[in-house]
Amino acid sequence: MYTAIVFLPLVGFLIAGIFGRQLGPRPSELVTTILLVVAAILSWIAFINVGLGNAGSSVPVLGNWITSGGLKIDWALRIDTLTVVMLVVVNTVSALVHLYSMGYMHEDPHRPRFFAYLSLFTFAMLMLVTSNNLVQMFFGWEGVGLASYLLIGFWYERPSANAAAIKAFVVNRVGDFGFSLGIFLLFALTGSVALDQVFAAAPGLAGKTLHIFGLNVDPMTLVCLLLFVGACGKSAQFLLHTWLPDAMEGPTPVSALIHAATMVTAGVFMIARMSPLFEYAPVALSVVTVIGATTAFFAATVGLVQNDIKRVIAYSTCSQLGYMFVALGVGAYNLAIFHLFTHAFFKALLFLGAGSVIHAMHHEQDMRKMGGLAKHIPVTFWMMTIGTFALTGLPLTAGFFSKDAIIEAAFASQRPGALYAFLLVVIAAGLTSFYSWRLVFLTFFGKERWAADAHDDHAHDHGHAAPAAHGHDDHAHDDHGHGPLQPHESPQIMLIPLYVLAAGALFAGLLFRDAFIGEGLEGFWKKALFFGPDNHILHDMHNVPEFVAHVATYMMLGGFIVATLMYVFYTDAPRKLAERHGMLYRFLLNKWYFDELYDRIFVRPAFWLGRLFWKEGDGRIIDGLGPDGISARVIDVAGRVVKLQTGYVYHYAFAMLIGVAAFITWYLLGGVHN
Amino acid sequence: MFGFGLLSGLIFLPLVGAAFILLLRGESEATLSNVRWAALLTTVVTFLLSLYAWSLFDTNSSAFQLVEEKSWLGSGLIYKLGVDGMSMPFVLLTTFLMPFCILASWESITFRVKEYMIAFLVLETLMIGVFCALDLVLFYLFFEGGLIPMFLIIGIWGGKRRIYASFKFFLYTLLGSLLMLLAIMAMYGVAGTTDITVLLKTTFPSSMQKWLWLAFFASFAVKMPMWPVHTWLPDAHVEAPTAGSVILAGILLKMGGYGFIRFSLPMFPEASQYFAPFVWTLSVIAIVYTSLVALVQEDMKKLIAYSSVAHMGFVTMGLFAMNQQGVQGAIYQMISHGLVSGALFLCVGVVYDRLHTREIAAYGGLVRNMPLYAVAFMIFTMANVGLPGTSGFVGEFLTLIGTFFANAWVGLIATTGVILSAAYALYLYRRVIFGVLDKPSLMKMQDLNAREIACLAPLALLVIYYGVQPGPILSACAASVDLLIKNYQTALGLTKAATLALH
Amino acid sequence: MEIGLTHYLIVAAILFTIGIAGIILNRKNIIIILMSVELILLSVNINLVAFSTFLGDLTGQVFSLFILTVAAAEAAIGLAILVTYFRNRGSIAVEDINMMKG
Amino acid sequence: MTPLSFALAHSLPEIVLAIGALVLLMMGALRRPKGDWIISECAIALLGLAALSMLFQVGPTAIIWDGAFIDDAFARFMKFLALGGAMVSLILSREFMAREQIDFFEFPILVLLATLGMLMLISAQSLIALYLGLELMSLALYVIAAFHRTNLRASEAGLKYFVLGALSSGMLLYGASLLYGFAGTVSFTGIGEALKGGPSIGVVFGLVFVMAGLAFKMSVVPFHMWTPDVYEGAPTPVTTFFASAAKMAAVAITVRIVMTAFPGMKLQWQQIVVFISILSMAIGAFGAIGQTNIKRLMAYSSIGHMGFALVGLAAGTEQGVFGVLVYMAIYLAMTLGTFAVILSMRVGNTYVENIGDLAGLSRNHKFMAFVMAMMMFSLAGIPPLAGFFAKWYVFLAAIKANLYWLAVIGMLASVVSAFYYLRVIKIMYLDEPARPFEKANWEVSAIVALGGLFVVLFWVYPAPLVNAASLAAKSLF
Amino acid sequence: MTVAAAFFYLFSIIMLASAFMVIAARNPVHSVLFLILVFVNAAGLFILAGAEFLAMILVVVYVGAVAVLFLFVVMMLDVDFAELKQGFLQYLPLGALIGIVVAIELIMVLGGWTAAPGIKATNAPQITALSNTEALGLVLYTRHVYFFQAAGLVLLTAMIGAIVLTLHHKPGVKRQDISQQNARTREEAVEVRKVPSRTGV
Repeated sequence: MYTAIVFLPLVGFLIAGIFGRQLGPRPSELVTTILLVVAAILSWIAFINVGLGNAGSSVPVLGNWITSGGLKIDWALRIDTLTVVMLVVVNTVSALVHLYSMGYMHEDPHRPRFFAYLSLFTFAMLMLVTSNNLVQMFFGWEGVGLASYLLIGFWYERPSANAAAIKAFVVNRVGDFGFSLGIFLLFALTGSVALDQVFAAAPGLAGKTLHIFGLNVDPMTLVCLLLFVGACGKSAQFLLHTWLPDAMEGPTPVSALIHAATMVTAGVFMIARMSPLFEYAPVALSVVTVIGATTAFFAATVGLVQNDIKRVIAYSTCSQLGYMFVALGVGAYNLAIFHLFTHAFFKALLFLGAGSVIHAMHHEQDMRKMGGLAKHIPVTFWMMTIGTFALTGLPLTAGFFSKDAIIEAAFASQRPGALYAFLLVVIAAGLTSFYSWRLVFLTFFGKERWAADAHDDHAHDHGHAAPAAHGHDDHAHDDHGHGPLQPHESPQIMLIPLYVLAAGALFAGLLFRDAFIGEGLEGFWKKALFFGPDNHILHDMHNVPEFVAHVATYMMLGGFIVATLMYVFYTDAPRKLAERHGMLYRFLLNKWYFDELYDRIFVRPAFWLGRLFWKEGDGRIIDGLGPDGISARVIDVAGRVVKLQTGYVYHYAFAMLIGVAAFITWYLLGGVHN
Repeated sequence: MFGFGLLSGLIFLPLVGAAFILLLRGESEATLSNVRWAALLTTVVTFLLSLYAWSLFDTNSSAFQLVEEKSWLGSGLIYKLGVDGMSMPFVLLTTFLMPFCILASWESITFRVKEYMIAFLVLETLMIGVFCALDLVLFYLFFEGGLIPMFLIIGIWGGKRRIYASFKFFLYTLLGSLLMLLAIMAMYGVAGTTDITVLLKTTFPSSMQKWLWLAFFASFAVKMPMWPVHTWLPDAHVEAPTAGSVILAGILLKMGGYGFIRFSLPMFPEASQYFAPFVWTLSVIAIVYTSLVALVQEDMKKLIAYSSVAHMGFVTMGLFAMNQQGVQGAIYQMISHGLVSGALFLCVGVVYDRLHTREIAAYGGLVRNMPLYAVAFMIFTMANVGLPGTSGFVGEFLTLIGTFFANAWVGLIATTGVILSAAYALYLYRRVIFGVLDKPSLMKMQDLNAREIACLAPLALLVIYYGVQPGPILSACAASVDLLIKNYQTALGLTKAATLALH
Repeated sequence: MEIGLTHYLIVAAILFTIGIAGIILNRKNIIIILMSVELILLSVNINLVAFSTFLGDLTGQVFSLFILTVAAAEAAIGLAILVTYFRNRGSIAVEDINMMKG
Repeated sequence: MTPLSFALAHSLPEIVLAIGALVLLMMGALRRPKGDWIISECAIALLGLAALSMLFQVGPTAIIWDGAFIDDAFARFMKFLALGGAMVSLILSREFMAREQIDFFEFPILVLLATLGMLMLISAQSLIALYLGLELMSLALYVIAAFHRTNLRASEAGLKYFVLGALSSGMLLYGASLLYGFAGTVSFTGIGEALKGGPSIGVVFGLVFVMAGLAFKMSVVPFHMWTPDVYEGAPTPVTTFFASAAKMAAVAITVRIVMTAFPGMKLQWQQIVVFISILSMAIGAFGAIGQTNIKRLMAYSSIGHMGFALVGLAAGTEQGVFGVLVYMAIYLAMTLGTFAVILSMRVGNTYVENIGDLAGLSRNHKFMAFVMAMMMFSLAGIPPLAGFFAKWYVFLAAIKANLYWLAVIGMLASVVSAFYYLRVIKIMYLDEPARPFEKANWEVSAIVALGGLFVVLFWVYPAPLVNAASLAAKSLF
Repeated sequence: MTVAAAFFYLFSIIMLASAFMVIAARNPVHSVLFLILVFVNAAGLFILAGAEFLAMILVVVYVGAVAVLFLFVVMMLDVDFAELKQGFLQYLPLGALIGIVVAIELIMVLGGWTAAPGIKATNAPQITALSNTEALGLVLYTRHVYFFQAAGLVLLTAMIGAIVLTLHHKPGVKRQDISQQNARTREEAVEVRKVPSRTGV
């Protein structure tokens, strides 16, 4: 069954990928979608068996992959509660996104390719979550990266999409750099990359000193930090987050699947999976906490001012991932996974909802050109609102349970950095609420700004700095033309996934809270996560003061109120505020200038260095001193040698005399040695 | 037959084909067609024969197999052939790639077809010979002899600056090899024989080892090519005809790596140990430096050529890590790179045949009317990047893990290569395949034809197959590598710990 | 002061040097060069004769005899070539003999 | 005194040539008519006969003619080469001489006499024999260099060759006189005996002068400067003869005198040999770059190759001598093959000599171009062609004698020289075709084919040459 | 100073001075004449050294033949000698320097000449036992017959060479060909015609 879960998407990919053009779009869609739905159903069964039931964990080995000396890597499926949770998340969201895409993408001529990519992604993601060793995880890790690359760049004719795709892949590679090093170091330390062996070795390594890179470091800390770099890349954490907003260049279902629900949570999953290591690396955990909190705050601030509907949600995702990392950092792995689980539902809901809006607006993504859509697309509006509720943590919705728990955990934790994390996540909660509602208000309420200047020149206000942000549809849609815009509700096939996800967003928290973080957690997780002997966070978080338990709710309300004031009643206020604090506004609008910064310190120097090495290094120095220089010198010398050959007999004779004279002088002066 | 063995047959079969082609007279289209088919047939038969040799090969043994020996030049110089786990894969790679080269040249070579095919067949003989030779002089003979056909291939059928490129290629490699020749002579002086099996058991005085090592290094480093003696490669690649590039990248570069494994490491262990940091330094410089250079290239072939240099950096680095993972990874990386870069050059050849330019800027949006091509190119690009699931990953991963073990700093810097390789490879892909198809010259470009599919599909399948199942190659060389490392450690009196030392 | 071997040798050495100098310094006339060659050969002969006498060994003189013979032949050939050259070039100036160089 | 018959038997090839030359001279003088090829054919046959006659000389080393003449395996080996070179040069000369209208009957006779001189030189065992052999060879060579007597270049070549040759024999003689004065004998072995006590500075001077004279004949730096001019100016078949047979004799006598007369002065002559070897390799490599005349290029090439051959001599060991012998044999084949191609460079009725005229040869004369390319690669020392083995053996000896720097410099020089060999190939294969050449006659084609075959397939069955050379080298020690 | 020494110095000095004049003289004819002087004085030195035969040969062959040959060629080649004389000293300094160095070195070394130890024992007839000419005659055709033959070949070569290079068969010049004359038959030499009377030929 597990094999089926993992490989059904692959089958779908192969069918759609290889025969897609022969089959035509519709059969390709159907095949992949059906296979995914089957896989999703199987995942739920697995979830019930393993998580809720007593099936226990198992590791079916599929075959050998790499064997080299002491290094032995198998293809295997590690099935435990953590895995099945991820299976459920991945397959469910994926199946829904497949379904949704059938509607969303119906105009696109390249649908077989799109669905093939989606299935490929799903397969890679499943390989990632089921891996029993770090290398297979890396396989999945890179596989999702590839799929993400392909999907972001799906509309290949858009330069911005291509750029975003490459950016996503390369930034992810930066994370992989750390991940790889982590794997190498682990192998060097333990002689294995299989999870069980590594975990078994971990306690023995704790507290030792390793001399590496000229430093004496704690091996577990170093390993965990390196792995965390990988997690940062994939999960778009602070400093490696820049690719995620740009990734919104991909079709919206992709954003929902990859850049909200599944792939970006791979980092969270990985750290949870590696909890037996992280538990022995308190310093690393602190770092995780601090980075997570920073991300949560940072992304939220940027989210405040974005105008692209998808970007707002993207920053929101980024921010929520920060929450998860905070949870991981304080040692509440189950909490992180729980938030991952709930977040998958509501964030996918939001994205798909946004997709529905965009679809309705004929691929317009700028919120400033929306407004008043609530009455045109009511279903979508309500779905979005539910998503927003869940995201902001309206009590009893999914987000409420998971997010509040994280805030509590952050407060309860005694680790260095926890207080910082607590403060930031609390503020972020307020900001989250603000920008979420801002999105809703801008999109669904107020004037119908699209009616006036639809498809008009859009670069008119605020300088609109984000270069790739406009959702102007570059690719051809013959059936739309340029007639007056009339928003229309999405077809049922797109709405059904919304319903399902909305249900999840509303009830997932309530339903599974107990299992994930409540009383039933022992029976649910069954050692899939590891809590060190000193880790009392789950206990401590129940003992937090009252105000902490409610602070998130207050923040949410605060955010909601401010947003209502600014975007419903005093609609001039945002502009004024932006003008008054121009610098701050621009700072936020430009995402803290990270892109510019990276461009300055990485991208441009890389090209500059490349050019330098090429023209100067290879061209002038190596070739200039090497082959070309030498050949030029050789030709010079040759010219001189030839000049010696004057053609005059006396010169020739003179040369002979000089030869003889030189020899006899040599022997005369040097004497005759014997 | 005549007392010669299978390997001799393998070596000389292409020559028979060449002789046959030589006998074909005339310049008519029918003759040319015959020439092409004869060449293809020869290479295919050679490949099948090598498969047969492979079936006779016992992967569990670390000894030389299929050995044959004849007297030759007298005074210790013998005609001796044999393969072990470290050379067999290369033999197969050679015979495997050759039919594709012939296929790739099917239509693009329009003049002097006969000479072209003969040059390739002779080259094949020499390449197989390199990997089979068990006598140092014989090895050198094949090693260096390859220069002649390659020089002609680049020089006659190459691009605009073919003369510069072919001269550079020839003289550069010649210089390196001649120093090696001196070392060979010196070794002969000490051991009184050039039988590799005997030399492997000979211990050279340590002061001499260093010089010998350096001399061998001069040759192999140029051949690999390692930074900073790599500059001939981009030129040679750019100017060579497609099949020439394939052979150059696919096999000729591997001779350097093979030389390291076969000679430098086992015969001069002390010197290898002594110079390992030096090699590592050059390797990581190569990885970072050439990756950056690749990033700014404007010529497709040049870009791939620079990426080859970077990938060969992984190979040298892994080799001198001197552990199972490093060395096996290096071998694997070479095989994989042979397939991948060969395939990439074939890909470039496909569009070059249509548009006759390799300028990246001349392309864009090819995916629109060449979807199959885009897929193939994507697979090989990803393999080049070292995406897990492709053969590129296994080699890169193993070399890195092995190197990290041997020296963490080297591993660290080399790992940045994975970032850079992604950058330049995808950047290339984007500029060629993606984007808007707005150049009129590109509009009428056709997707892959059957011949091109026949070229690329097997390679693509193999790249993926070896990415998922590297077992066949790894197990083939495992025993030999194991022996190599054991001998190496015995020679140095080392007992390497299984894991990093902790305090 | 008895005349010894060294006296002859020194005289021969000086003659040899003059001969060589004649070849190198002469710029205008090839015939002078041919004569210089004769001087060189003569110096050799003086050497040989002197050695022969002082060693009491006749071989030196035999050698010298053959050198004389060959030198005559050489002079003949030299002059023949010179004449041929003169017929072609119309000059025997040494500085004119540089049609081929480089 | 050895019996006359014994002496005659051991100098059979020389006698064959001497008598043959006289007979042919009579024939020529009596028959008169120009353009008669009989003399030439007879001369070729005589050379062959001389070579054949050596097959009957299988006995051990014999010193005859009162210690002036030695017949040993070394001499036989080198004589074989010299005779071969002479024979091929004569074969190649026939069409050329006829077309240039200088096919006088004296030419083959002079070649015969020169060859006779070479044989005497190779077998010389005393200073007088050396001198007479050398002069016999040289005088004939001076004449045939200027043989095209209405051609200014040829006479200039002859004149230059003569003037410098006379100077060089003067130097050689001066050195010989010093040696005689020191050792009291002119016999090589006698000198070797006398020098056992250790060299004095006077003897070293003698050595220097003798080496200078021999170096001139071998055309090594700094006694090489005549070579390019003479090679260019002389009629091509004569150049062929210079580059092939004459070199064999010069090298042979150098090796012999150094090995038999100066074994006690190894340190001294080794320095000289190393020095001139390095210079020759360098000048040979550099000088040829930029040449446009193929004969001139071959002249520089031959200077370089003599440098390489001397690397083996510098080792001063049996192995080194063996290397030199193999080198000379292979060099002979390469040179003859190359000159055969050069002699087929004929446009209409005129022979051309510019490298540029070879352009596109690969299209018009595929086979010719192929052989020429192989010759060039072989001259550059690329395996598996014969030239590689030549280098292999000499450098092997040098390395064994610990002459590492010499070997390294040699290798560098051969890279530089590869450059201009490649240029020739480039012109033939890579450049656009120029005017096509006339079809060569069958003799030239046959020589080309044989040369090509030897060069390309040497590695398949090297045993005969290697064994013979090894025997020959042994006989010197 | 003995008489022999005095003559030695006389001959030497005249010889060297003439030798210098050979290369320094402006007129080649003078050079040749000085060359003759050199040879004559060298012959004197030979006599002093006891090599009478060689001295005679030198005078006969060189003065009588070679030098005359030179003179003949100098006269034959109608060269403008005045024009030939410039630039003699152009390269003098360097050439002279090297020449002097070589000379000094030779003198230094040869001044202290010693033969190899113990080679006084000769393997040739003692000069004192026979006259010089007789002694040479004894060995020249016996022990050194090989050299003798070789020298003969050298002279033959020179002869052929000189002829082939310089002998021109100018077309249009009638030469006597004895064999042809002898080979003439009656038929080709004589034509018998019937001449009818009173008509003339």
